[in-house]
Amino acid sequence: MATVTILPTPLDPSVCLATFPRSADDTGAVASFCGYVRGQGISALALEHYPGMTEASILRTIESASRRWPIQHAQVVHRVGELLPGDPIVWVGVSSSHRSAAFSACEFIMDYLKVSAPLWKRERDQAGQWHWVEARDRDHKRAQRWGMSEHRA
Amino acid sequence: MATVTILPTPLDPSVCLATFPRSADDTGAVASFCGYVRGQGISALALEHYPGMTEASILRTIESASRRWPIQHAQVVHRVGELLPGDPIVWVGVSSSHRSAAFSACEFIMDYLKVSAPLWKRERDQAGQWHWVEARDRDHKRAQRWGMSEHRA
Amino acid sequence: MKVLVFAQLRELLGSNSIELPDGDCPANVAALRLLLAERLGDAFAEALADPNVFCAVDQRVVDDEHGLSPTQEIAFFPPMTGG
Amino acid sequence: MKVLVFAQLRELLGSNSIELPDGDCPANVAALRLLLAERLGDAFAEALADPNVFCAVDQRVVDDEHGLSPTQEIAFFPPMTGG
Repeated sequence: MATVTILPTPLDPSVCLATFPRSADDTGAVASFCGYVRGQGISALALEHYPGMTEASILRTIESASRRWPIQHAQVVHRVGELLPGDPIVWVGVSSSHRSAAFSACEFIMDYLKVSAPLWKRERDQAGQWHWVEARDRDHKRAQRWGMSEHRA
Repeated sequence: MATVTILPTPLDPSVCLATFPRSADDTGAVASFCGYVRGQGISALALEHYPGMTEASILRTIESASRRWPIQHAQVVHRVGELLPGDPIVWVGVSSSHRSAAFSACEFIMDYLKVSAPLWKRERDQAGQWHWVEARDRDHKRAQRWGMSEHRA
Repeated sequence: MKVLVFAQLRELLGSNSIELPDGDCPANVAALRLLLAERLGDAFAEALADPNVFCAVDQRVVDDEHGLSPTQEIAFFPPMTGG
Repeated sequence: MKVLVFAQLRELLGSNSIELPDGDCPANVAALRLLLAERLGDAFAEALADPNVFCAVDQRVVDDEHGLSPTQEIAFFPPMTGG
């Protein structure tokens, strides 16, 4: 089971976790991740997406994760629009019977989401100027270590 | 910064996450994990600890994680007492500037906690009989892959 | 046919899409890149020539040899920077 | 000196600690295991002889050669099963 939400309004990770579906019978582990805007030198962040493709691309990444690990449910909530330092940008939650599958799938989904989901960031510097964020080579290396063609995820 | 709590009352992971300390300036990532009681064949779980040593042992595990990865804050909350299927047993949260350190440290702390924190589980079967849970070889293998003497963590 | 553009390409173009006459459907993505570069000025042409600019057809990233038909949803965008 | 026991060992003993006269402090953990095995009956002796049973001195796991003094906090327990 997979849920993907592109959210133009504030994201509350604790609500995501509180409402994350679990089975009392066989959910033994929920791994989750939240990414936040860091304020170093920036006064705001703006995120743009490709409506339809962004959701489809993230769903394909979750399906890839499901084929690799026995996960029960995975959920991705990604902000778009304008954000401030300290604001949550993205939340990923994964449940499984056992912790290793939940951890691996959660990290895999984040790594792929960074390089394969159509989302683009601009930062506003302290002087009020907007700059597009360049894609990071480090992120591509992290995605590649999972051994999959990253842009076909 | 590290916080360790042994909790005899219900654990709410969403409250742990909501109150987890962050810096708007440089917290970019919070990885967290919650373990739950699975109901397969069991009607209850009871957890016993060694007051003082359990907390000290988990703190040493967090310190080991801090020496390996640039983490900002780590928090462990572990239940003791009697639990029912679906109840949260343990919550681990780790913050960092970047996601890879947060993920690795969170998984490391869980792996070590499983084998090096003085905590013991009993399960009550459907007939009402209590049985001690045997230590799992799998958990020791997972802890060993971090390349550290597990019981001296 | 309609071509969507995002992020830096959208900003350069001053619009989020380009409308081409239906008769103008190029055979593949490489031909579409050339057609758009010719019509839309140097700055946009240069951005589009960047090998890191992706093309998606029906919401999947494809390579330059991918064949096109007029009813497809086509988009160009720079490397993703989400998460 | 006081020796704490946990989990299965606590259940076998029917108590969470053993009090030894202060003059009885053995030289090391191995000697303490033997002393306790002699005094506390076969079932407990057998459980304590299991090489998987840990000894902690002042809240750190130690090996059988670790030396003891009467003021230390000493505990025996089976493999941990938390998390």
